[in-house]
Amino acid sequence: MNPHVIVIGGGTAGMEAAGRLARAGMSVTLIEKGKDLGGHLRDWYHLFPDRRSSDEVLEYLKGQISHQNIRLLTGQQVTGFIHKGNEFTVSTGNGDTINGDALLLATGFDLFKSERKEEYGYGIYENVITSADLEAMFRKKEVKLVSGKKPERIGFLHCVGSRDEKVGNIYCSKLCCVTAVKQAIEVKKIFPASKVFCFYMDMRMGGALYEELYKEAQEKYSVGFIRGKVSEVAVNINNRLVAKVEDTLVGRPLKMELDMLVLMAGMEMSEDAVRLAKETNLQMGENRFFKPADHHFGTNMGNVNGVFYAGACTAPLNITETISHARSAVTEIVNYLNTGRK
Amino acid sequence: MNFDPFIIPFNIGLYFILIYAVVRSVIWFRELSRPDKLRLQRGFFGKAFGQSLKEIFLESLIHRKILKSNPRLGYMHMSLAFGWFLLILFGTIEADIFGERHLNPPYKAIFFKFFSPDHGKTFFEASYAFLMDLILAFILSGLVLAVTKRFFSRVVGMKKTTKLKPLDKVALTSLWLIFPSRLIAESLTSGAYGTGSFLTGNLGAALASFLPANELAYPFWWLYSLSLGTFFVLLPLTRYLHIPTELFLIFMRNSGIRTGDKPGSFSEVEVHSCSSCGMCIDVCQLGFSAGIHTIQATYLMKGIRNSDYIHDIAHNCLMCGRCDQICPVGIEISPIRMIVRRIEENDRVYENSWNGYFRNRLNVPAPKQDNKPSYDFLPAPVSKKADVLYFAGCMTHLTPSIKKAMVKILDASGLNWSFIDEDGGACCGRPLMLAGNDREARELINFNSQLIWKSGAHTLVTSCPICYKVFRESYYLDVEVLHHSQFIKNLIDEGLVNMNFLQKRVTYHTPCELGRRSGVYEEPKEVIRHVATLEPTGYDDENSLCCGGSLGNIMLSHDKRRGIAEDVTARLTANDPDSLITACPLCKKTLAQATSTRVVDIAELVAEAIADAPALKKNPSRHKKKVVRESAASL
Amino acid sequence: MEKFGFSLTKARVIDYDANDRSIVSYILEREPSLNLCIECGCCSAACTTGNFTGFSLREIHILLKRGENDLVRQKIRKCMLCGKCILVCPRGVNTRNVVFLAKQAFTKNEGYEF
Amino acid sequence: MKQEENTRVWRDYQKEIADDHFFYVRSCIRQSFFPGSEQFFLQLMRDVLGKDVYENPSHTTCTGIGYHGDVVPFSTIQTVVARHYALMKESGYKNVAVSCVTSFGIYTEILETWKHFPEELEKTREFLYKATGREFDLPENVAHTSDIIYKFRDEIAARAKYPLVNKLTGEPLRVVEHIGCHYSKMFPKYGVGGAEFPQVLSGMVESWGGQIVDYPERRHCCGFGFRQYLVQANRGYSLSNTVKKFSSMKPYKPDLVITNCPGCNMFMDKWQYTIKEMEGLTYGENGESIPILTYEELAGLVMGRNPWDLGLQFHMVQSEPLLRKMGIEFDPSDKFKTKDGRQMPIPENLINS
Repeated sequence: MNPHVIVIGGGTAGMEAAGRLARAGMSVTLIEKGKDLGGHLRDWYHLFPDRRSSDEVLEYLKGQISHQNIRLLTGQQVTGFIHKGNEFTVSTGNGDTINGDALLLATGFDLFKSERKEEYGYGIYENVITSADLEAMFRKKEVKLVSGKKPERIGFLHCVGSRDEKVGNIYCSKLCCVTAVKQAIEVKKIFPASKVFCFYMDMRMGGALYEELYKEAQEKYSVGFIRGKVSEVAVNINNRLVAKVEDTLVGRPLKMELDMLVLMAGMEMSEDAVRLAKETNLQMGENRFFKPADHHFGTNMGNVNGVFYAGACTAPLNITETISHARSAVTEIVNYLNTGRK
Repeated sequence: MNFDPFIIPFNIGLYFILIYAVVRSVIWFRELSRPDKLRLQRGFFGKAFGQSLKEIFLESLIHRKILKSNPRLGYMHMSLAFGWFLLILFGTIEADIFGERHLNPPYKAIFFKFFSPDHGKTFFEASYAFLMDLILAFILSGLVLAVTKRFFSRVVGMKKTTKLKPLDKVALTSLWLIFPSRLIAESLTSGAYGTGSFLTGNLGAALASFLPANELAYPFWWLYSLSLGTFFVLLPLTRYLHIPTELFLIFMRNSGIRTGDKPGSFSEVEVHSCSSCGMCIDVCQLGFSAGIHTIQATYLMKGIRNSDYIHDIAHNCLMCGRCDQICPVGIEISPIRMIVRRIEENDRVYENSWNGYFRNRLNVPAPKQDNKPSYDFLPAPVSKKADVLYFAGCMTHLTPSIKKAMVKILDASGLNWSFIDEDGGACCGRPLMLAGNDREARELINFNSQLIWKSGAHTLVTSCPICYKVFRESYYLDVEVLHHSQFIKNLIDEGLVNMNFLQKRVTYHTPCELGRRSGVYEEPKEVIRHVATLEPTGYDDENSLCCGGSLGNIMLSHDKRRGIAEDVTARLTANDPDSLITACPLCKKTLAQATSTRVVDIAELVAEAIADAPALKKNPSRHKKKVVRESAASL
Repeated sequence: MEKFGFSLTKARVIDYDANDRSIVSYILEREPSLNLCIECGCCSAACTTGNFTGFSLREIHILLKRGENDLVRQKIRKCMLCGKCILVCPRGVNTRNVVFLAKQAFTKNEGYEF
Repeated sequence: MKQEENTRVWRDYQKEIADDHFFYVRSCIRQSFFPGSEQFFLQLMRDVLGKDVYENPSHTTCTGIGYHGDVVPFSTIQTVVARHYALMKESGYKNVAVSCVTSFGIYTEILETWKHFPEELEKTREFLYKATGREFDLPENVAHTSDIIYKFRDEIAARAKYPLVNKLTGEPLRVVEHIGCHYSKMFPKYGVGGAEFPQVLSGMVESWGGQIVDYPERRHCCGFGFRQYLVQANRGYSLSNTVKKFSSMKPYKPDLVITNCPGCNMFMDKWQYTIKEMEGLTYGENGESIPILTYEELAGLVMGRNPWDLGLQFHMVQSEPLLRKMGIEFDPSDKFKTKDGRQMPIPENLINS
């Protein structure tokens, strides 16, 4: 009977890993707390850097998990697991338990709750939205202000909830810069007459074709970039948002009215994963992501033998990196199972 | 019978154009500056008169310059110009010999066949008719070429030809109608009377065989006269005004008048002498390397003639001088373009009076006097005493390898030299002038001049041709200005530095500002031959290519500059040399970005070749030989 | 006002919406490459005038984009148009043409004596 | 601003305020700027609400202004505050009620310092003992007097004679509330509603029928800024802050400003005069200036006290226009008369009079 792997988390990493494991001859149980698979991918509209539709990647992943060796358990919340000998017993919300020879955690991430940065008025002032809200608007093909009018000036605020001591996330969430530039281009395409600004501390456009996207945003869509972290947002008498920032390259404060402000919320370890980690003493790094056994050759393993990690539960990763990380997890698991599970 | 109504349009046209030409010439003459007037008078009666006649014959009629560079285009122009001249000349003689009276009115000569249809029976008359037919055939052959050129310019070896205005098209068709209508008219008349030579006679006979030749001839005589008349009347509004104007231009130029940097009647004559022949289009690199086809010299001239908005045309040009070189009429294009650049952008440059007949002239209002200096932050100039000064210039500061090489060479020379802008002095002022800001440039020129005067040096060496040109032409210096290639050549001649021969095959790119703009072609090549084997590139001396990085063009985008540079390096390194040598830091930086071949300045090549042991102990002797200062096309 | 022994300090805030950006739009129409500026300051480092004074083309680009025209009008005259900044600009911005057009824009706007 | 949302934010900052047995610590400057306010607070608590508010006569200033003005070293101010706790201990009280926001900032800052750096606490105990021979305990509850008024705002609303409604138009008065920065910006958990959307003053205004104005510079500093103001060379900065704040609230046409700190009240009040003299600018309707009231004065007006007993005439900006709007009768003749009817000299350039 071929070994049985339990994959927790049905997002990009989980689906890719499950598909690969099944094809490697393993029997797989994929447990997803949501009612359907895809994780955050379902919320995105277009993906950087080439702005292809996210549905295409979702189709690919769906193709991966349509395999007889895979058993899907959706709508089930994992409450914990017991590790005795080489066996794992995973218990879920409605009480039933699943045994497996190896455990793959692909619990992904949560977006930082932007309301925690009160000074930006998310949830308090109209038209202050997060990048996820904007993606949802793109998907619904209905980007507009609460008043229904067309926005003339849109601001993107980088580093919301990341690189920020006050909210306990000093790490950089790596993908918000490129997401902001991508969204800036998409918004400008929808409202050609609008003017789009990005308020940044550093433009971290390190991935493949990111800098080209940045240049395209400047060249074709004349997106403006202002170096300075917005300190607070208010609303003026004609109900327009007023952002206060220091234009650090000029060394003077700047006040600007905006119709719409998009907060680029950073990635955090998902709360459920944190709870699970605490209960099953899986070590977490200072940034609350799973602590890899080794930063170079052991990012898929942690401190518990037989428990593997894949995707954004170890660090902020983009879709490409998540998929490759899932594939490396599968090789680690197959290797672990074939060599006597040490 | 010596009158017929059909000659009226011809007469109107002829007398109109003659009067117009005279009046126009008087206006142009009156507006010449005093010295230019004297030069012109001396030119008419001095040695220059013969030279002008020779040039009119060779250039205006034969179009020798076009023949040399593009035979088919040259033949077309020659046939039309020279052929028509011969037609008029021999027509007058024909009327004079065979007509009733000696001095006949012009229409008699032109329509001689009509007024003496049966002429041509005797042997002498027949041979003369044969000559007339020969000339007519000669013109018609050119005409055929002209028509094909209009539609398939490749036929005459031209990639692009000028786009024409509607009025130009009407004048062109009337010009094209003149000679065919003469041919048919003469043929029909000959056919009716059985006269005419090999062309008109045979064609006439053939037509007469199935057509009522005599009745049919009359309308063609009308067509002949009408087309001549329209052509003459429309001439001033079209580019064909260049025919009379060019004659006037040749006289003015040969008597020593130059464009200078202020508009005046000479520049206006030049602008109207442009025949829009389109030769400047093919040589322009913005055309064939950057896909910009709206700024070439012919459009600049046409823009000025029609007082269009030509700010962009004036500024979007590399100022490389290739079109100056090839213009068959010899118009000083770059100086005229500089005049337009100096005109304040917001002033109406030219009023359009009498809507075209008496074209406006370029007027440059006095620049708004703004006595606030721009560069008062420059410190009081102070410089070390030295015999030889080295001015690196802004661009050389960005190519430290040239700077290092020059320091090594200057040290090796053993001369008492000082590096006056070592920690980045003020700009030489030429980029400002190229953008039309002469007043600001003057401030920098004064600053640098004091720096140079105070050093008491006798020689100023600069490694940048852009600085070299402005030092020689716009600075009032009592020092000898040398480009570093000239300076190195002197060192070699005087044995102050000796170098071992590098086994390298190299090609040399002549920077525009050094070659065409300053006339320095040989010294750099001699220095190179001294150190490496120099191979020709096909783009040597006068027709060298511009690297694309020119400061002359303030508008050109980065990718277009790169496109030009890639095109140029591809051509200059076709024979895969070890390195591409140039003598300008800007050319080096621009070309180096566009090719994998090593691009090196002359100074670097020489520095590489300098034997490390100092050739001589410190030799304080001054320079013995003066460099002959070459005449340069003033800019 | 001497009466109080001190005066009201002028606000240093750049009020983006109250500023007039006609100068920068005049420039951008003719030289769109200004949009590519990432304000890295390489041009200011290479600047000939920058060698003598605090003239910084990077700062001028930003001030123009923010509409702080009064600050730029006097400063921009210090440029010698020598073109070094174009050669070093990593983004290929035609910085020399920006200065040239800015000077033009300032002369064309009535009321702005130059 | 979505109303229900910011109350959600407020719920995260629940603050436990004692309801009786207060050890009252006065403000050193409020007595001179707005003597009526503290008087009204004590009279309200003791006579109207029947609370036990003890004021030890030998308690001193907390030296806050000196500390922020870099005159008083940190250890000195810790010892002064410790002495007050000692007095409190001796008089058997556990809840301290601080009258001034700057002091409130000092008290909370020192409590936090002692929590994070216990050695500072030990040092202070030693200093106090050496200086005065006294021992002290930490207070169980630290409340600002505006917290207390906020806690009993409904009792005041029940006794309201003049609600915050504009009698001429019938609409609720538009009120700008300005919270002293040292109230909650330094330690959000010590303020009712946290730092961004504090509720302590807006809670009172809303329960007394007024309407809160949310303008962009709502959280901006009033202009006091200690070193900005105390050093004449910097005074221009202090003034420019207040100008920025008023020009931002002007479009909303506020009827009055309510503050809970003497510094804010004094500056927003006095600087309006200076701006009018210096720049000729006024921010109220038709050329008038905006009256600046403390929360006690406003509570007193709402409960129908005589405006002159509350000391409104001591402000730079006179509040007669406001009184007319609220329909409060007042006798202009005895505005500057003492309790026993003697006429005091009338100050010249009062605004809005």
